[in-house]
Amino acid sequence: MKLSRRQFIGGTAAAAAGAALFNFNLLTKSVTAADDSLEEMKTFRNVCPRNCYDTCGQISYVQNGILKKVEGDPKHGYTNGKLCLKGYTYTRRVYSPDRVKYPMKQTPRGSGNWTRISWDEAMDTIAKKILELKSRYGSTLPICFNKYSGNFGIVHYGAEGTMSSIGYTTRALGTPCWPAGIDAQTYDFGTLYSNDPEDMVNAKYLILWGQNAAWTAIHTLPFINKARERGAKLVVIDPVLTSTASKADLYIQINSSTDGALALGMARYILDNNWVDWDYARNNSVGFDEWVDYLKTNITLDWASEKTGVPQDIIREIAREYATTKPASMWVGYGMQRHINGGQNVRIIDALGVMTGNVGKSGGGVNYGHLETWGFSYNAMVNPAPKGSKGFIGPDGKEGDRNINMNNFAHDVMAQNDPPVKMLWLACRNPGSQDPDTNAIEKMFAAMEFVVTVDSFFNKTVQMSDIVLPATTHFEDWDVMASYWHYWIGINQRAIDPLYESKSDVEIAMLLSEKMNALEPGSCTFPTSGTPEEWAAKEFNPGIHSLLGISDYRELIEGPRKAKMTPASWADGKFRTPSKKIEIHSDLAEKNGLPALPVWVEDMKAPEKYPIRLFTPHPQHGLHSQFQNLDWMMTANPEPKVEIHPVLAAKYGISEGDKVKIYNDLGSIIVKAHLTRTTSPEVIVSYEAWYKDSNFNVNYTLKATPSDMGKQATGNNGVAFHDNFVTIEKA
Amino acid sequence: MTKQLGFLHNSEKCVGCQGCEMACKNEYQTDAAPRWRQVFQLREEDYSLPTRMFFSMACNHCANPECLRVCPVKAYTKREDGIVVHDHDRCIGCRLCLMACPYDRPQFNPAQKKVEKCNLCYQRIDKGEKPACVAACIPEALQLVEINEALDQRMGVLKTLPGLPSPDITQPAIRFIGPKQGKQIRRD
Amino acid sequence: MVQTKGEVFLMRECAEQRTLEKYQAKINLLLALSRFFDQGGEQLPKTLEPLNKAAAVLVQSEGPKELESAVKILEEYLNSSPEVYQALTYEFNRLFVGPAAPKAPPYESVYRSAEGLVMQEQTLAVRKMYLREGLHSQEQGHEPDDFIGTELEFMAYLLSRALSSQQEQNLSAAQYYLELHREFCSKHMEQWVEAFAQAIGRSTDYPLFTALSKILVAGTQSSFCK
Amino acid sequence: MGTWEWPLIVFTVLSQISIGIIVGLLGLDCRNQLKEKLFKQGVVVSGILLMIALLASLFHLGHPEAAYRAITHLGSSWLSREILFFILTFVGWLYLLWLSFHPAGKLRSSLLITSVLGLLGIISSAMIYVLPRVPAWNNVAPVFFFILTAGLLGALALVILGGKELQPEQKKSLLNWALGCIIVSIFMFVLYASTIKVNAQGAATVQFLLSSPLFWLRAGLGWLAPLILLLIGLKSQKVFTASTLYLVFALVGVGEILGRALFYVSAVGIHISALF
Repeated sequence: MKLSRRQFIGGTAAAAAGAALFNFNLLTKSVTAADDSLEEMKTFRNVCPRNCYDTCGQISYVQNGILKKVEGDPKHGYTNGKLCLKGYTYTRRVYSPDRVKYPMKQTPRGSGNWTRISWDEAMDTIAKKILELKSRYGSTLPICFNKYSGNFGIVHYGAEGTMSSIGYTTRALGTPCWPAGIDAQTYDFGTLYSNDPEDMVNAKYLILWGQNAAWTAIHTLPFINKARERGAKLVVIDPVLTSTASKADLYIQINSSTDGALALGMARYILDNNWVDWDYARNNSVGFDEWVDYLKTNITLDWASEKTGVPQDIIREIAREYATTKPASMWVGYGMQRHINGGQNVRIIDALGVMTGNVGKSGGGVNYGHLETWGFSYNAMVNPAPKGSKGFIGPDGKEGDRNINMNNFAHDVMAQNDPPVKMLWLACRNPGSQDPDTNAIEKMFAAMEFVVTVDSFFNKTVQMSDIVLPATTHFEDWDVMASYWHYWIGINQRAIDPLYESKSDVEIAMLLSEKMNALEPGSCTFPTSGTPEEWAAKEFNPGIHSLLGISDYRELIEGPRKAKMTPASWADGKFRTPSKKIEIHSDLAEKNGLPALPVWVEDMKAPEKYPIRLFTPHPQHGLHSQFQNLDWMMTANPEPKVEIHPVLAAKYGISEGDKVKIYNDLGSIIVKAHLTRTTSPEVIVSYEAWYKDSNFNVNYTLKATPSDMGKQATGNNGVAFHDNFVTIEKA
Repeated sequence: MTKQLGFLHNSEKCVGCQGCEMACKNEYQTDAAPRWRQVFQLREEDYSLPTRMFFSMACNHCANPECLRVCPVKAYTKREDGIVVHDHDRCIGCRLCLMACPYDRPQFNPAQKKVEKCNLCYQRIDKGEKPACVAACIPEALQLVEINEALDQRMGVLKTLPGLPSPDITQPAIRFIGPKQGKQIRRD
Repeated sequence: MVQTKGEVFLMRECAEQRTLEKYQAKINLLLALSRFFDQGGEQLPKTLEPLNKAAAVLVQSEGPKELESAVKILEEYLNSSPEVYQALTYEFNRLFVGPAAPKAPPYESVYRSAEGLVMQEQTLAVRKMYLREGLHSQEQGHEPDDFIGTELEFMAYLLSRALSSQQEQNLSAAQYYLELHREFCSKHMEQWVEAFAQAIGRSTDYPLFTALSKILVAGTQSSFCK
Repeated sequence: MGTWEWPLIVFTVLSQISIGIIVGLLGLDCRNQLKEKLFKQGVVVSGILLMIALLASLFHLGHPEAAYRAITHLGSSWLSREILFFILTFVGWLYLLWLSFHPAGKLRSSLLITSVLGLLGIISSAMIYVLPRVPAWNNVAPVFFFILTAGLLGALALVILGGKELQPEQKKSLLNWALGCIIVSIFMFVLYASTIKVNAQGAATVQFLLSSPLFWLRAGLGWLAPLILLLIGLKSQKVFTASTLYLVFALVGVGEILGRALFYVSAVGIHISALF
């Protein structure tokens, strides 16, 4: 075993005299001849692994082992050699002095008293805790794992693999962001599967439904712009006049959570004028006529206009244009499904697309996202549980992990008692700032016996941990990334050495496995060998090879590849529902306690005490709790604010720049006011983010209210992030 | 001077993403504080409808650069192609150019106690490449152009936008295509 | 070549045995400081004593008055209780290590640009100077080369080479190493050690660390042969 | 709004007193034979002030060690010209200093040359601020203000330095001169305020000044009080006591320093008005 520098020092007396005797601890004689010239600039291929539509191809520029700058990869046909503002700040992330550098231990948790420990000691402590819990409770179920989207690289599923290799554990299951929409499309089409975004250039008419591409998927804009240059009209429907909405030919400031009502109104008008593509709808779907009856008996333009706040003539205008301008594309954003009726609203919009025959067409589609290019081996994720592992007996009688709801994490962790959850392992995840009801999260963390967090920065979650393990950035790792939006896949090379003692999730898993097996042979099944590149290579399989038209992953080093798929999803008409057709009438939905048809479901009404809706959408300068803490971002966007409509502000005596207290029974936040008519009079907007040296967190007032769907495909319903009601006062 | 290079900013296309601003920082790995290029949001009250509209501005490489005129150490020079180059080595940090520029584009670097600004990526331009900000602009709202009569006669090309200082002061080498407002169905 | 002549003069001065001792004291102090930072807060019980000794010797031979109190403070901490050492460890990590953003990151490049980063041009410049002597950081690529501990060790190395060359009567070699030492000091250590010390002073209430920062600044001056 | 530019405040005010003294010496010399002792005193004090002023100006620079380069853009930079003229003035002063120890006949012409150079220096100082970007400064006002400071404080400084060396009518003419400067200053300010008000930035400057207690302090202490003291004193034909003279000098000095500070602080430049 190679001695680490620290161990080496420990056993060496510090004495120094002449050169011959000089005792180096940190420096060492170079074997090669001294060459102090600047190396040639080297480039590497990387892929931004963040939870983002665009998953950009990147070129990193490295000189003398130091990352000098990051550019877009011109060989990437969707991101086209350009990055977003976040992508250009990566040097600040990699080389920030704030990075978590070494494994560290906090005693007691939350005290801020940290000791630096070796990887060996960290693994020893963790392994012993795992084994102790296992012997105390007879299973590893007291260990709860929560990982989500901090890094979507496929090799990072080694974090899941870490858990599966120690036995059956408690798992935070679900996805917070988009599950209601996923289920909606699953009920309707069998899964989520959207057109190639590059295909949007072929659209003659475009509706962006609660989608702020300018901030969250900016590389789609050139394709939208191209369509517009060719004459397409852009309509944006959103309660907030976003940057994207500001560019639209028509912006509709709809009442929050009433998108389904607008789509129903449109559908009724399309029906009345017989602009329905009866052939497509009847040949490809089940239950269409049933829904038509529903429209005829239940929906009027009056009602739709009343519900949505959109004048009838506008509903008529967009209905006519959408139905008669072919092909017409709709893009459903994740914001609009974060409601208690969000999934249902997406189902109605899906039906609108089916009704007009826009599904399965190039330049059309009801686009939401896809996972068609994610057919990797997940080699690092799938490990058998050690022999004799005791698991949780699920409702189907099978033994396995105990799944709890990621979207009501604090509550669900606390609710377990057979056995209780005693230890948390967090990777790629910062519930301390991102989960609903921050106060409940804090209490839950306090109740744990042991918390391990793998991260690169000292965020709220690390603050509440016993042990933090330093995570590599994507420039320090091999990996492969796919997108849930475009069709490209790229390899991520190791461009620089991992800084300090940071390690990837797989390397951590290997170390843990070694330690656990030393302490108790057979207690962990995770492999203990493999270079980072080998781990990445193992994610490739014949399916991925043929999808990309390659025979070896190394071909991706020449440039990212686009999956060989048709530009229009569902063009073959082979839907993946039980009936193999579009299910306007979904028995599955009905079985799950939801309406079988895309009918109107009431939105959540504001309680009297808390009449204002607080929107906490994705920020421009960060991605969840990433990026905003970097110094360049702090210059570009130094502090959070809340956008308030001047009319609402006047009602509460608030002026520009005032500090505003936003609160409800769950908690409160204080933030600076910005008066703007870009928001609606009953909606205030504050963008979620984790700022450096700030306790700002929009989730203190957010109740973990589930959205209506998500359980079917993702295991749990989503969070109705946008059904968050508060009141305000001048602070 | 044989020509005048400059920027054409299309506010109709710009979504205020600040990619240009960060691409600039990325190219030169600048310190945090100085913003050679900055994206500004136009004030809502200057337009009939509230919208998020932006323009992006770096040094305007003016035809009459005030910075160059007032600088006591000749740190500023104007190249044949009109680029106003600031020589960081010559600068003594007197900050007179900061007082003189109506656009606040020379930026003081508090760590180095010197001024710095956009040099229009002249090294890139000399190699036939686009400036980093232009190359990074996803909606293609920012372009490198030659400022001349022909450009000024093009439809929709403006010399200024509401909220900007009069171009008469320095004759900035920037032109705009104004923001376009779509139809808005509002509830307020 | 005035400076070179000056150095020759210095060498003559230093040739006296008394001055050679000073050399050794200085080297010992630099090494002790290097170990102090490198081995971390957890090893303070081990690194504090050599540091205190080295500093005391230097103070005795060279006698900067303001350092005497700093050395005394160090001495007072020598036989601290485990609890005190524990608290010092936490403080050490809060100042220099993390996991929260350290108050005084121990890397040169962080101080030489506003809100600086690690692995910047200074890091590379330091790496080049190591290379000129056929050395490199054992953790090159992982740990920034301009880590305070590494820079201190390099300074100690240069002085020890100068000293041994001197003892071998190789005056030109001794002069070379002295000059390199001075160059490294003026181009690097002196460029940031004050700012680093100030960051420490600003961020801690523990006299140990303020005392340490004073010793660090005094111990890293290029002029040591008065 | 501008910022508190202490190095510039010290530099401009002190250099202006310094040159005011030289000009005053010239004036005295033209009227009557200048006494050797007063000449020597005046020259020494003027030189000390000039040196402090030049030293203070360095503190404004990010890199004072490279200040010598500031003279390299005489073609268009008033700052370069200012430095040149101040260096020349300093050379003139050196000659005056030599003269004060080795009396010779060229006194008046030397004073005249140094005065002209000094005044050109002051004008250059002022011209630095004549920036199209700052409407409040983009006019002749800075030149007037700076010269008035020199005249006012120079004259008063000479009265104090001269003490008993001065003949009563010399003293009186110096005090009359100071009084005139105060009256012109007030008049100039009113004119200035009313002309710059025409544009938004100028109006903001005026608005800032009129609503600033510091401005009223400046007007009261630096203009009104000395004005009354001087008027009463000159009218009553009585000899000013030394303490009254010191008081007047102190009041005017504080007034000018405050005035200069306000000059910088109240400057409103043309900016981009947008959200950042």
